[in-house]
Amino acid sequence: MASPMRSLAPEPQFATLEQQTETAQLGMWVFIATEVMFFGALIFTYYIYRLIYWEQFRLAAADTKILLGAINVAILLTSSLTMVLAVNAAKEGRQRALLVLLLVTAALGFCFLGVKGYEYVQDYNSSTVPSVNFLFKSGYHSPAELFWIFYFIATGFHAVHVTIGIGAILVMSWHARRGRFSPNYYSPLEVLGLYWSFVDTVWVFLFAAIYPLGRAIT
Amino acid sequence: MQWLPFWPPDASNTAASIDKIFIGELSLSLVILCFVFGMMIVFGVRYRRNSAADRSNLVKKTWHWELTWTTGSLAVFLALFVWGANMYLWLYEPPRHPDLEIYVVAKQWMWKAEHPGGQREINEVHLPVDKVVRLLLTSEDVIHDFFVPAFRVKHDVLPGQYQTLWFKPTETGRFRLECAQYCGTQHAHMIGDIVVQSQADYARWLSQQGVHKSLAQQGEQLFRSFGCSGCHGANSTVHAPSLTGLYGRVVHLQDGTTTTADERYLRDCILLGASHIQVAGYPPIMPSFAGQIGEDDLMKLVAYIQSLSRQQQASP
Amino acid sequence: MTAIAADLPTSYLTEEHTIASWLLTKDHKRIALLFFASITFFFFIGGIGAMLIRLQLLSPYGLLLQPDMYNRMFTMHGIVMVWFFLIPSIPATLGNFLIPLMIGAHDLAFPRLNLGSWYVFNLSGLFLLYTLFVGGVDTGWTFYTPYSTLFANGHVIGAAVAVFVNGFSSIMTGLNFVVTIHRLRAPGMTWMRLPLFVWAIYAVSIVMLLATPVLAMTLALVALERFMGVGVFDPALGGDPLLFQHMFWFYSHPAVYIMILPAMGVASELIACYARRPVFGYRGMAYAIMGIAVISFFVWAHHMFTAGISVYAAVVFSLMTFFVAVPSAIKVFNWTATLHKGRISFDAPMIYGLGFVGLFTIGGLTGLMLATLPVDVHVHDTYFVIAHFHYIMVGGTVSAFFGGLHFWWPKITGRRYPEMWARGAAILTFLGFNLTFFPQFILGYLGMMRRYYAYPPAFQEWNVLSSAGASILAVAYALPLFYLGWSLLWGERASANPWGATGLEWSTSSPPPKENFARTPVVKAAPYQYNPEDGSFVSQDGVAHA
Amino acid sequence: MTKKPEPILPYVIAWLVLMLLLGLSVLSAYLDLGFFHPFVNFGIAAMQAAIIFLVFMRLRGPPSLKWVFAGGGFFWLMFLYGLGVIDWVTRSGFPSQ
Repeated sequence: MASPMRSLAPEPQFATLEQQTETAQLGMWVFIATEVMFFGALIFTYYIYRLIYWEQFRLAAADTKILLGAINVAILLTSSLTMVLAVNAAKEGRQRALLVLLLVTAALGFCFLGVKGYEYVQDYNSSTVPSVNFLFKSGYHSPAELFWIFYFIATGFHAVHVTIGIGAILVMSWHARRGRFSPNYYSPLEVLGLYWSFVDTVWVFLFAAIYPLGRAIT
Repeated sequence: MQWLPFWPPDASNTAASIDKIFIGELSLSLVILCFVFGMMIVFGVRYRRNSAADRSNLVKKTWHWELTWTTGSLAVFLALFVWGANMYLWLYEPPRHPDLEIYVVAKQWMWKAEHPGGQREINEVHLPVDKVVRLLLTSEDVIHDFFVPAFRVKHDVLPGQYQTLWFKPTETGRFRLECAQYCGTQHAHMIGDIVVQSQADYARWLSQQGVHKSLAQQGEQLFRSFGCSGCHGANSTVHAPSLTGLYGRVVHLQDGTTTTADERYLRDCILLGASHIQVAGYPPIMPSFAGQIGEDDLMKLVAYIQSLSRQQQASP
Repeated sequence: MTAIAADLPTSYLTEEHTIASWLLTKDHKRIALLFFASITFFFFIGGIGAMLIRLQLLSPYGLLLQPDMYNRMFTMHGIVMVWFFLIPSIPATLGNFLIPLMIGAHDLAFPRLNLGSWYVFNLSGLFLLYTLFVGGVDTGWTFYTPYSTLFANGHVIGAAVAVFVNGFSSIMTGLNFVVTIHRLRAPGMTWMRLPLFVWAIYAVSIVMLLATPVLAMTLALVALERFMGVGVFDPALGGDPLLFQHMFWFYSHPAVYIMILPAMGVASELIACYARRPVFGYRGMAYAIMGIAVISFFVWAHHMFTAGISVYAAVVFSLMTFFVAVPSAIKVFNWTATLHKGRISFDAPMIYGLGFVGLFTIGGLTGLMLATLPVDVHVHDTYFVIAHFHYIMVGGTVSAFFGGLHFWWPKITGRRYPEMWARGAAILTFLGFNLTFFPQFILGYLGMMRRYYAYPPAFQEWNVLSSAGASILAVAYALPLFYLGWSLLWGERASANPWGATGLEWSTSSPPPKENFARTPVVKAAPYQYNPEDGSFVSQDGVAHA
Repeated sequence: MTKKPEPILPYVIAWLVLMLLLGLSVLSAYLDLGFFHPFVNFGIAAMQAAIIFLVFMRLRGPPSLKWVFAGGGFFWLMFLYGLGVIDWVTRSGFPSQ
């Protein structure tokens, strides 16, 4: 969002710095509403197909790597925690803690992408990548492929969002290192924190949609 | 309405009904349009800038006026809705026992029609007058749309699904058949003729086509060559449901739900097999025939299974 | 433009003269002009497509263009006109220029985002032009699957990317407006004192925010399916083509209201000002705008009555469609009632405004016929539908756009336009439009299909009439380019408030200074405080004018 | 200028609860809940989302208007889901399951 990097005076269209900060936050919330619609539309396709291909979706979902998916939820939830603590550190003027927490958040983001990549490799090895090496296993029928298409598109779009978030966090870390933020001015961090936690929320919903559809105990 | 230079011919029972509601709305629209334009002109002249008309006592409380035209239009709209919805349900709910069933397969860019007797035609459909006709429609590639302006009916034709449409031609003659859903380069040439003949002419036409096997008989042949009869046949030892009398019946599925065995159900059973549709009380051994049977042959199989029910009705 | 404005008093136009001061500006007024340049370009690109279509249809045998070329032409016409002209037309130009002025703010909340929106818009335009250069796309603007994903032979991915990126521009602009209208209103500018134009832009922005992401996802799925060869809409896998249609229309029906709502806002401003009378039922008008915006989301499947959806779903959506017609009807009756006991002058913007009401009424009434299920079964995908939505989008939106452009022209440029020429163009627009599109209603009921490059010879008379009308319309749309251009150089200087209108935008100089207002205005009055008895009025900052 | 440090504890508690819910979600994968499976899965996800929104994203606090937008997206999705699904549940057999 557009927020001044240098001066502590509000931009001309705002009366006070506080109004500017709140407006920036509101802008991010509006953006989050659009993101909800974006991912919501994707999950709509899932919802309809799961409704009509109930059994095929359950079968296909049983072949996803639930352990890796759950580890990724844990990683992102933790990164959400470190992100909000980073914002608090900025608010309280603890510059060093701010920098460390931001870097930890970015590192967790990288971990997420790493685990996701490893999971993709596993998926490739078990021949479940549509249009690359998809194999109809026993019990699989064409709708099972629909599930896997959804899986790759949804996790792919989410990974793009995570990557953008990591980039933004690294930029903010650089600014934090140069001492840009102070208890009077940390609005960009707060806005970024909203985005990061929202990306985390998306993964929580995708996890629920993809992994635990009912699988036999092995 | 045929005397109007811009009125399409109406040649079916559906056309007359739809014309009626359209003319009703047209008249209503004209009244509203005259009212709005009339008011605009009257006010425009009377209250033009230089006129000396009285402008005191401007309406301050506007809400009762607004309430009037809100409730007024709502009432009119609801009436139109009920009239329309009622007719639509009649229009799009095909009769259970039509006089004639025609099987139509659309592909880029032609219409293929098959008569129950096995007669086939391309871009032309011969029909007898005054008989209730039901169409079973599907597409081999993209979405098409079966539209006969003279009958005022259309329905999209989707790949991978069966759609139905019905009407009763009331006039003999040649009527245009058009594809109404954009389907590619030659979309404008995906047209044909509906030839409505007197019942005697239609019977004569059918007999001149040199066809020896009815659609159901051709389907029976396929039934054997695809190996369906191995399990579903009368002498089979495999525990598979008998298909006699299946069409039109209610089927109980493994998951406790029920469904009617219509054309769509038969199609899905053949293509998806037991993994998808699991009939209660039978082992899940039905294989999937997806990718092995073309739409034409599928229609024949469906026609055969339908005929098994008709025979049963004929000899109870 | 810089040279022209050189002798004007200091204003946003004369503040700086470098090219960089335009291309890197954060001033909403300059960004509005940048948008204006972009959409004018695309309007004429789309217009060329329309002309070629009408030329082709002069003859029933399709002599001008090959079928494949014709298909690409109407697709291009649709995509350009919908996403690159109509959707940004009023919001991104007049809305951008006027929203801060009308609510008494110095700028939008996020000026950088606003500039970014223009760049993203142009980027998407470049994608589209690239797609057109390498051969175009032949799916129709609706991108129906499985034709678009598996069978089309045009550059579907390029077009989908263009529209996807274009969506970001919509979202950025909409987000900016929503936040601005919430947070930056001048002291005293309560919600019930907002001009109806602001209400309309607010409603539109909400619709943009909630609908556009769904389109983005839908087209992303189409592009991915085309790229990978498999996808969620593939019938061979059990995918349902109707799912695509549901998602597409969930955006594209509200998008129709993205196009028409701002036009309603403009028309309300015009009619109140030139009738010199408060808008009849201001509250009802504001609620009707919001009502239309909300209900517009519940009606999408009325584009699919014949598509094979469940008949019960069709009945529900038909009912919803009749509901959305109620607030539209309220608006038409209120505009008409606003003329009652007014002090009406027929300046060019008023002619456009009244033309808007008339054409919108015809479009709305035929919309009722389309909402009626059995009638839609007959006329769906025929020229009846084409005529209906052109009455709304071209007769409605474009008329209002031109009306608004003339109305605020003195404010934007500081110059008056030649009144007689403008009236001529306005009347010509109304006549040419009706001649073009009214015959298409008849053609549609006769059974002439849309997207046919050749048609039965019996339909030729009506088609020739329509094409004749289109040539008149082309002249009417090209005329303003000349006389408005002329007025930039030689037009009479405009005063701050040449029409005697009440909005805050008229309380600052014409053209406004860069910071909009010398000091933040304080709002003391409701909008449209005109008194038709003696022609006096009270502007929104509380100043009474004789 | 340093403000009074905000306590960390509420955030850590929220994090612990989130982890617990994650455990529940994984556990539910191995139960046979039949028709209710998606309700359980998405119910847990909705609880997690609510905690993230309220605690990590500080939904409480000014400007209160953000409630409207935070909920608005989800609320609006209900119309897509609710009206959209009417078609499939009442369509005569696509596919006839």
